[in-house]
Amino acid sequence: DDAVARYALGLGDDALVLAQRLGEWVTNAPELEEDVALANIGLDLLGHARSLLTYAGSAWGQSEDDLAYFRDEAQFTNRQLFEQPNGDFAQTIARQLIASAYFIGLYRELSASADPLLAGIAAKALKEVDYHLDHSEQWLLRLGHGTAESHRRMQRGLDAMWVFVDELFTDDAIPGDEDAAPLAGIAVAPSSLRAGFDALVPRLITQAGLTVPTAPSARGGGRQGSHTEYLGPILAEMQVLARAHPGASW
Amino acid sequence: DDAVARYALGLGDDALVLAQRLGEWVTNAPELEEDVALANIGLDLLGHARSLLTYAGSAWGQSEDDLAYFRDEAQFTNRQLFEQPNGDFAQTIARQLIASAYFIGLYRELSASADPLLAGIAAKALKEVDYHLDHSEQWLLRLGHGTAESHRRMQRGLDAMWVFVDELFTDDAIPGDEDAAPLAGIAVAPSSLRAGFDALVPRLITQAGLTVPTAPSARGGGRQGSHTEYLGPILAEMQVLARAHPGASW
Amino acid sequence: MHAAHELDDDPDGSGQRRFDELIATDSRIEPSDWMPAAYRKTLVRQISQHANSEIIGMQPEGNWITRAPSLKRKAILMAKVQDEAGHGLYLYSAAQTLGTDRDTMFENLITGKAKYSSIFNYTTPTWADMGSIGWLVDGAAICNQVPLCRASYGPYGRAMVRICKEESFHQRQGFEILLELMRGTPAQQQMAQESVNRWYAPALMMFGPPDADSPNSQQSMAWKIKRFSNDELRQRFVDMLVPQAEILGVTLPDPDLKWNEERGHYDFGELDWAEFTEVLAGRGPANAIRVSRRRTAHENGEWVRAAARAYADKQSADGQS
Amino acid sequence: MHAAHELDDDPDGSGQRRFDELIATDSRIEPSDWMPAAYRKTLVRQISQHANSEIIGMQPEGNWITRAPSLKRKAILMAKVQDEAGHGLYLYSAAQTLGTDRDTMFENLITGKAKYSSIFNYTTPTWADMGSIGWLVDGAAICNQVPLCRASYGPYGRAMVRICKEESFHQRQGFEILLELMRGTPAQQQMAQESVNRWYAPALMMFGPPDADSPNSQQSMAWKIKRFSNDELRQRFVDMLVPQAEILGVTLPDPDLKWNEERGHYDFGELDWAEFTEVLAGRGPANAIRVSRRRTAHENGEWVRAAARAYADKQSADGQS
Repeated sequence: DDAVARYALGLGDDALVLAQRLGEWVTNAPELEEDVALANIGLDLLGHARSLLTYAGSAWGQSEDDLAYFRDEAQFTNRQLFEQPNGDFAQTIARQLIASAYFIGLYRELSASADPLLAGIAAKALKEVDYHLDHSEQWLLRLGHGTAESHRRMQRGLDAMWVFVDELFTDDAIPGDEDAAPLAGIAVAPSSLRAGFDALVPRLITQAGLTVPTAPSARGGGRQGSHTEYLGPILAEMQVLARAHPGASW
Repeated sequence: DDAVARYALGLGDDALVLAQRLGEWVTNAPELEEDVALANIGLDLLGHARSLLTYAGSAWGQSEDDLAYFRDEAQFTNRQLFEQPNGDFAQTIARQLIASAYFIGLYRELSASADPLLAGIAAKALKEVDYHLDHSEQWLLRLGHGTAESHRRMQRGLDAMWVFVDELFTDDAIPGDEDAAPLAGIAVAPSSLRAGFDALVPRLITQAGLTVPTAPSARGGGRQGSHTEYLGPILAEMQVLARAHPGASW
Repeated sequence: MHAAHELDDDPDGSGQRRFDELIATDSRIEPSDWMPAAYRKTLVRQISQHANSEIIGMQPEGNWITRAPSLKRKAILMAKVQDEAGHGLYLYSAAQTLGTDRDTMFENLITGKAKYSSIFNYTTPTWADMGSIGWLVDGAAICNQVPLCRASYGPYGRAMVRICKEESFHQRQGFEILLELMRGTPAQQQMAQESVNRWYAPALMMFGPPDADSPNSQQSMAWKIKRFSNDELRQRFVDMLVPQAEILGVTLPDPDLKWNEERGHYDFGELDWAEFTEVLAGRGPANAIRVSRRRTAHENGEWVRAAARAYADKQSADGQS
Repeated sequence: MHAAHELDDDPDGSGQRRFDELIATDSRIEPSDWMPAAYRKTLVRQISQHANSEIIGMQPEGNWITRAPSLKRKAILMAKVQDEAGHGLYLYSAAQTLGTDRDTMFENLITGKAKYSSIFNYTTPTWADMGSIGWLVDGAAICNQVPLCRASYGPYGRAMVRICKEESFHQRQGFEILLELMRGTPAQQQMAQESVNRWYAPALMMFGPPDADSPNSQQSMAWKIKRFSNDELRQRFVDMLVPQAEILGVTLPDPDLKWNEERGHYDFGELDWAEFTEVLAGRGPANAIRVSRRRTAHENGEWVRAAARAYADKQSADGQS
């Protein structure tokens, strides 16, 4: 089913691009434990991406690698949060906090999907993103309450990433399914996840002594292939070797 | 002449890779004047690279773009200093200080080359690199004598870049010209530039209140296509678009 | 400080009379001349916004410096972005002659208090956008700016003369990028057309809202800061674009675009002003990253500027001792 | 602190007698047991060097995480590099049981005082190097490390059991990378062979200098920290590699390599020990970037660790109040 495939593709792209960003941290983290933790989270996300892209590709006769390595920027349908740069550690934590809280809601609902494959992927992912949120939450507290510098950086990181929150919960983000009917019971309407997010994340931010940002949202449009200028260079690096050897297997 | 072409290629690659690094600073510099200054230096170097690659390519029926965009990492013959990451501003200044002092000696000698084209390129470049050195020198003083933090960073930058100095003056770096005879009078023997560098740069470092580093040298081998792990990602980004459209003209 | 000129600094009205006379005779107001506070304020706002636009405008193009597909284009692009930084600095200098210091203007930019041209809140996903920005965005900027070379305030007019020269060079380069693409492979042609589709309407909106909805324009025209209305400039721009688009072979994305024999101008369709308002309100494709990127650069560079200040202080202390 | 055990802590020689007996009966020495100062020192040096090697060894492979040519390989590579960080932490813990704290060991690493395996001073210019590192470098490491699982010091031996399990997994993955390349396109085959050409000799040198030139080995063998000589292990490794190379279809770059019926082993050519010494002395292809990269990460992360410390302090202060 093409609509289901495109739905899975969007979710897969979210996970893939974020995993790629987390991979950039490896060997550069503030301490070895964080090399391990960020790689772990990245690996989990990469696993979700592979399941989702494989499922999406099955509708089109394409492999996960066809989709990951041979699409251009405008064909990537990840939401913009996930392509944002790592920045400093605080910005990475801010991005991960938002992402993990979003994923928890998403995968909880999706694990009840009428599509058994999506439901299975979601159920497995749910356990993992739960740990991811815990990791971000711990660092949010440490950085928020730690030193004046860490507090300033954590707030700055939240401010920078918060503008990408609204896009996560925008319903027009299910491509080709504008009236939402065909995927009812299969896909999760992003807007239905907003309340859960709002009940959780602002509270965590406040507990860390930080302020919930209020800047206007970015326009979004990632699901339609609109991206900030940060995605192009990610793909250049990610795809360089695969594209240098078209048709090769690895 | 193949040997002259390979000589020009090496010099061209040095300039090209450093120009690419400096291009990364644009829109990210500590103040607007430095956006301008670093872009200026990068532009000059890009100009040198274009002249040198065009000249090299003329021996092989290849354009500057064939050489810049369609060679792989192992075929790039830049010395390793030039591919080192920008790091913080101090590391960039350290790299540029070493590079500019080296270029001044090189282009001064090369402007007397028996090869009129190389001599012409060198004579024009010489005026420009003189200004580049002045820029690095000013910042070396400011950062060396500025604050405790800037002093520490400047020293760290020098330490990190200094290990790539010896390679600049290694004679085996003229590929295919191991006995140095065929290019006598045309190419400049790198080792002949060492004394000039040593008479200049350590003095500048000392005047800035900093210490001339003494760590063992990196092995080098850039002229033979051996690179540190920083070159691959530079090329991935630089070449991505050109390679996506083979045969296209821009 | 020029602030001394303001408010109660013209008790006998002679300053105002001389100012009115200079304006009436198309002469130039210079920094040392008396000028109305509102004139000064309008100019500071306009010049600093223009400077900010140049600075933020570096980003959508800077995005392609490392990926430019030929060395020639890379060089042209680096030079262009560098020119924009230069324009920013040059305009800040002009604004400083009105008594507003650069640090304040820049601070207002990176804290989101000051405006910059909304057009730079669009993104540049493809190389063809380097062409569209040059051809359409710089083209529109030139239409706006050429009359400003005769702006009544001297330092501003003179800054604009220099800037316009470079801008028209940039516009030609943008046109050439698109021309090369349109003469290239089908993929290149498609890239060019897709990019023009995205940039055309936003470029037309750069002239600002229709005259009927542009309250500030009247006073600016009376002061001879502005010389033509938004709609006049927009018409001039469209008239200029159409034949150029024909040479390029690109289609301008407006089904209502056609020659009006009677008016001697091209008619064109309604613009989507709701979109304009959205972007202006901070919900454009790139608002979220533009200011924060420059602010990050500025914050990361704080230790560098601190070192430069400390060194300068030491130098001047040495000079005195 | 275990330092209390040292020097004058065994006046009646009973500690030494028990230690000798444990060694003689192939039993395990545990942290609370008395041990000779030199034994402790040897172990700390060896374990911390091993930990450092794992940590620095993340870099040549980390280099390809963002560019891995398939998602499966990307996942395997990320998991592997993460394992290496885990090994580093695990080994630091083992060394800490000997009374040397982790911060000191890590500080020694990033200030260049402590050693790590020279093999990680080679670079990884191609993807095939991910195969060669797995097959050759991890392969050599396993030959070295399997006997260490029986090392006389308990925490070290137990750490090695876990590490060896993961390493042999890594080695198989490396072999698979090369196998896939050798079954692939001509360009892939060439990439694999070129990489094996670069890594083969350095991998053989990982066992250390010939026995005749390895002064520390004797004591380590007597203490049953080390169980086989450098040359014995090297021979074992070569004997293992040759049939695997045949399966892969790669040529091992040694013209003197051939089966010796009489010895029941492969003969192989002289290694270039001058090269080994060069790399050890800091003049390998990547010495210059390895330590400085980790140090930069550490320095950039100082504010993060400071925040974590401050938060922990506040938490424990709250707990006490």
